[in-house]
Amino acid sequence: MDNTYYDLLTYVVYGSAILVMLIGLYAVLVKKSLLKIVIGLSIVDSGLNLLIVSLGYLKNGTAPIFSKGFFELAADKPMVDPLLQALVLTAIVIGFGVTAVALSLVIRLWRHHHTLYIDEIKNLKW
Amino acid sequence: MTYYEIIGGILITIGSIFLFLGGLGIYRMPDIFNRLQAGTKATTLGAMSLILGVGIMEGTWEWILKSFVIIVYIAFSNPISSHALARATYLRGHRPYIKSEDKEKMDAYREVVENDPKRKEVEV
Amino acid sequence: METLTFNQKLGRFIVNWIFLMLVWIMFTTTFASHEILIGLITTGLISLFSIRLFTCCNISILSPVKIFWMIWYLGVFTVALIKANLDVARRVISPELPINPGIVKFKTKLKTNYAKMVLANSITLTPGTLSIDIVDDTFYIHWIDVKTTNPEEAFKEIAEDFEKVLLKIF
Amino acid sequence: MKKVLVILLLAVVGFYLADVFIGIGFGNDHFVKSDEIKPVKDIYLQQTVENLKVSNAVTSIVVNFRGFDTLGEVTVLFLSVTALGSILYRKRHHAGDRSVLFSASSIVTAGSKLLFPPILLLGAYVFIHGHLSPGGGFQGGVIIATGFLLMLLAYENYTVSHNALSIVESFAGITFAVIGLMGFMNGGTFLQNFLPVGTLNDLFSGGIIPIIYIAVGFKVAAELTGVIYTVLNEKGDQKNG
Amino acid sequence: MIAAAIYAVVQKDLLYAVIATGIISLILSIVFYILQAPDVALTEAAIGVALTTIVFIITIRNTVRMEDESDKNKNIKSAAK
Amino acid sequence: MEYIIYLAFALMTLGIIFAAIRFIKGPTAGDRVVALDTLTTISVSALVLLAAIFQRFIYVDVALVYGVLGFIGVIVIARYLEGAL
Amino acid sequence: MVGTPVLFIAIPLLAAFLIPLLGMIWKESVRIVPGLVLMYLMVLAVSLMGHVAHNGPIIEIIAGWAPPIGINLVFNAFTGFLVTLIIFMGLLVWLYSYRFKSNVEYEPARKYFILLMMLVTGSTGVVLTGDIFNLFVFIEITSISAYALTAFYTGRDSAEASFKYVMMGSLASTMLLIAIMLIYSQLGTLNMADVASKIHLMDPTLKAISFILFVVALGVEAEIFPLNGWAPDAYAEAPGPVGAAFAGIVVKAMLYALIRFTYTIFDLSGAFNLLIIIGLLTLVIAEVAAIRQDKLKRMLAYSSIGQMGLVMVAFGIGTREGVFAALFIMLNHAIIKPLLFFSGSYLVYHSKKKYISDIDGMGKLAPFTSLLFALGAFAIVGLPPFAGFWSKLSFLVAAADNDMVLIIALILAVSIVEIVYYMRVVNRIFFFKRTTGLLARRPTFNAYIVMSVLGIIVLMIGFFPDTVTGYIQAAADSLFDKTQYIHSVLTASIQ
Repeated sequence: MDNTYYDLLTYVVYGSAILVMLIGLYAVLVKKSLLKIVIGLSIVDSGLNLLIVSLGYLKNGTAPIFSKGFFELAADKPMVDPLLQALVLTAIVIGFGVTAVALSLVIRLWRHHHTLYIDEIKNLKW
Repeated sequence: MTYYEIIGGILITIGSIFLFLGGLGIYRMPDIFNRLQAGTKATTLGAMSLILGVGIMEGTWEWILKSFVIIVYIAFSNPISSHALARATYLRGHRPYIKSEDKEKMDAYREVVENDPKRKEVEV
Repeated sequence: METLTFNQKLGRFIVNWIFLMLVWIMFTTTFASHEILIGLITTGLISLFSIRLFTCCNISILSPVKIFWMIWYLGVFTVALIKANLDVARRVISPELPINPGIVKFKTKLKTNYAKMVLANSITLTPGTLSIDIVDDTFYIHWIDVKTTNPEEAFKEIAEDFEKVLLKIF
Repeated sequence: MKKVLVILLLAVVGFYLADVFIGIGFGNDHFVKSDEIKPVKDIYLQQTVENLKVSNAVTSIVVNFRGFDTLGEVTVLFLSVTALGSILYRKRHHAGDRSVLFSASSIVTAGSKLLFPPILLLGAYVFIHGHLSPGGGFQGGVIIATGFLLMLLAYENYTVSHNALSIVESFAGITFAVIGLMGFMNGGTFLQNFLPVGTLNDLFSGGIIPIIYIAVGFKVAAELTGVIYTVLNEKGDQKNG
Repeated sequence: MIAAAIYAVVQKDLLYAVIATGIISLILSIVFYILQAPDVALTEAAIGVALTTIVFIITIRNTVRMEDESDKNKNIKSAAK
Repeated sequence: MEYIIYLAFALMTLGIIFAAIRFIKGPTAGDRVVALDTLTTISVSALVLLAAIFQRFIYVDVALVYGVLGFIGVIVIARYLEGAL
Repeated sequence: MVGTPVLFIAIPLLAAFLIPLLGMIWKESVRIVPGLVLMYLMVLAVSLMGHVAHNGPIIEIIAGWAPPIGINLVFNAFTGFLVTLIIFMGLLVWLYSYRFKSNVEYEPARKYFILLMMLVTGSTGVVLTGDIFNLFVFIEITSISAYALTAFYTGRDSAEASFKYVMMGSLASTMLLIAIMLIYSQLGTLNMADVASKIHLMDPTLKAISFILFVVALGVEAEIFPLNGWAPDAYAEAPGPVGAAFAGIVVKAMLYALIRFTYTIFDLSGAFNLLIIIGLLTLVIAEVAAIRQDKLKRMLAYSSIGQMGLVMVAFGIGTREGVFAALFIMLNHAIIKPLLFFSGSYLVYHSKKKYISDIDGMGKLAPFTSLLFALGAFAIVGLPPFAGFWSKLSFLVAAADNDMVLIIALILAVSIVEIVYYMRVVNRIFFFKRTTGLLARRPTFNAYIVMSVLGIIVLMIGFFPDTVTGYIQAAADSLFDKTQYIHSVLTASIQ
């Protein structure tokens, strides 16, 4: 594949990852519903993960797995960056943990106030 | 081009056509039950034949076994999920779209839902 | 769940083990001795753990006659599946949407839950039908093109072929 | 008004971020060209095949080179389970049973019974083969937990013993930590491999990696089942659709 | 994926937003797969499809489904659909 | 052979587009879940096909996991809609 | 040597996994085991400090791979000082809360102690680790425990504070991750020493951007203005000992990370000025806000933020004396602020709203607690015979050496504000008439011990500052010696 194609892909991949992050951020900043904010947080996480994985991609690369038949079929291909993938694994797990904690807090807030509307929960304004 | 590849190619084509029809089906049908009909059947067969086609195209028994196990899973799980969905939708209070005049007779399930005190429609 | 005698448990365990071992071989797609060994241990543990859950059938399901009928059933099912898809394709493509949907009911002679489940799944995947609920032994079916609302006729139309074979298996 | 401001702000931030990342480039080697820079990933890839005999380089990084991170990751999950329990805690008489109106239809129950053992098997397969194929302890654990989720959904009175869960979880965690400490044998370091590494692409390869992955799998499965069970038992004050 | 993300943010009905996050993670895992990261794709699939969905849905079950609570009538009406 | 694969991808993309339209149009939660279900099934097929294109046999595992778990996601939402969660 | 630094992480984790099992056998063990673990770690820390003083830094290699490949832990005079401080504070907090709310049931008690222990462990990990991504993981461990501990009491508005904290914290961790990725994408390594030795190769724009992202992300956790929105609420709503733990443990660890990035890893010239500006802003705004508070704990929280600003300014001076002063302030703050929190939470124990006016005339009802509170207040504003005086003095000397007259003037002005609001509280305690009918709460035996220990330390540092300055001087030296850090990490091998 030629280079112009990859230049285009650069814009597409990074652009969409960052756009997804920004959309999530928008939800966090603007939305009034607590659940919407948590959804926004999880969307930010998704965008970030995509950003990191695409950073590790290599042209014509292949997965860093030396499985059976690998050395005959695809040994000349470059390996994509395994370290970034490992980091993303950790990041996904941590993101899930944080999301679960945030949602449990949302349930707690509902018990107290019977609303998820951010303006009616006074301490959340600042 | 070997025979494996020819058979696989044919199966892949058939499969993708049915997948497309599944998508089109859920787009065109008038209500959720009919959409489920189209979606489930077409995509199940489509996915099955496409995956089997890929397995045959590669032509090693490892591929065929693996694609077979995916097929088995899909064949079991897809109808179950669509059944659960259909039941949920009905219990939620959606009535199917019925073309003919005789609405009572065409909807045999309604009596069960309405007579059973435990299965009252879910309050909103 | 019901109490089981030791023999029943053993039968289920063996059936379960064999079934899971088949699945394991399909997962690993290899016959290396290590894999088989680990597979035997893992599947054995899981089937011990799920003796009460996997209650489909006892050891008699392994008899050759039943296996023959199972394969026969697969054949019947495949034919019906292909017919169903051609049917759906026809309906989806044709511009005026030739449908006449409704819900019908019929009774089945099948006893166990597994048999009912297999029948319901088959019905869902065959021409123009979608199972909505089972209450005891009555099936409620959403039919895309209702030909009859009489339970017996509906039964003949939709499920008779399958049930004949299923009765021989379970 | 606030929305417009936020969108403007985000646009600026996004522009700079995109500028930076497009400058770094996609699909190329992005490291600075210099004699001093030897990206660690090359060392990882090389060592994975030569010394560890593990097929999956991601696994070897997660469990061996950066095993400490994985220990932390498992701890984060453990903590979030604990946090969930502590945040949602209520006194005993407030806590309700699971609020199930009616059970699922017999198709779903029978189907879950049939599919449950294979799902467990799939999870076990994923974490036993973590060093050979994609996946690993974490993913396998998630799959097993999802299997339990299926059972909990299908049977309203299906229960998982809390004690059993925490015993499994504790034992798995202890296994991980103790294996780490056993690395001190023979003058090694924490989490160092002390088993023979075997041959590439064999099930028994990679030294301690499969063992750690099995422990992680059990731990994650128990923890996530605990999460699901905790939230399922959570009963809202108000019922709505 | 961008469309799904925008949809998840804009949609007033939180249940639909949750389903949309499910679709985001579906597409995300396919993209990971194309970017040659099967491990990450597997993780994303495993977590995003079932676990995140159930946690979110239980929160919705316990709280409220509509984002805009001031309009209680609308809340009831559209949930009845 | 390549043309067949291109054709398959084109058809699958069309299917995905139609399902996405259905997802956005709704009108009920059930319809959206149907769209999700269809998308999942199509994605599983696409993953298998991609594995064949990349010539990596082990990639199929991802599709396997996806096929198994996607169905549970749908059942979760279905049980919620039933009001039985 | 009684052990290696990795035990600081491994032993608490092992204990955390064991506690549920032990709890099934003997319920009391869930309270005892964390204390035993912390005591052991204290012994370990002290003995390792002794080792370091004679033999130089200890570099712990994990998984048998030498630093650029694997993860390493660094235990030198600086990190050792902080680790000892953190574990000591953890021990005190544990002792204080050992019997707190004796009616707390088994389940919450178990969770509380596990979370507390993991808070200490995470902070220790942040200080010890020599790897950027590992730092991120430990920060997450610390913050998740902190979220849960903030929301521990169900009765109060704690969930809101905690939710706010979660939002800020997870956005911060996103930024941290982006910054880590920028560094990795340029240099191909994650090891701190390795990064530090190669940082001059990095594209200057990217370097600046990643530094700013680091500062913002860590600033959220370390309560730096304007990113400290979560802090007052979290302090006010968390249980008393947890507020003390935040002030004494979490903030210290995060500030450490920030300092490590500024001093060791990045070589940006403007960084110190940035620190000074941020620090001054934080200081002024927090103190001004503190004087306007009508709730005791919020006031203490703003005061704590102000102290952090002071520490930032001191680090920003960028000389050895400045670092010395900063570490001295950190030490004092870590000891005095928990004292204030402990005694303050007893003073307002029975009050629902925790207003400052609720403690009028408390001096007669609870003389011991009031006396300790007054001691803490005098110490923290820097009155001569107490601990705070020496740290402020060393700070002023350091600033004067660099001719920062404006800063000195500003700090003195802010100190007057500080004196005003603390004296107001002390005045209320001792000289106002009791207006509310609220009774005083007698501290538990453990609380007496803890508060007395803290008070004695305050007095001791006040009268004999030489007992600690030696350690602080060594710590400051080791932070300053960048080349030695890099060298010792990169040449480490398995002993």
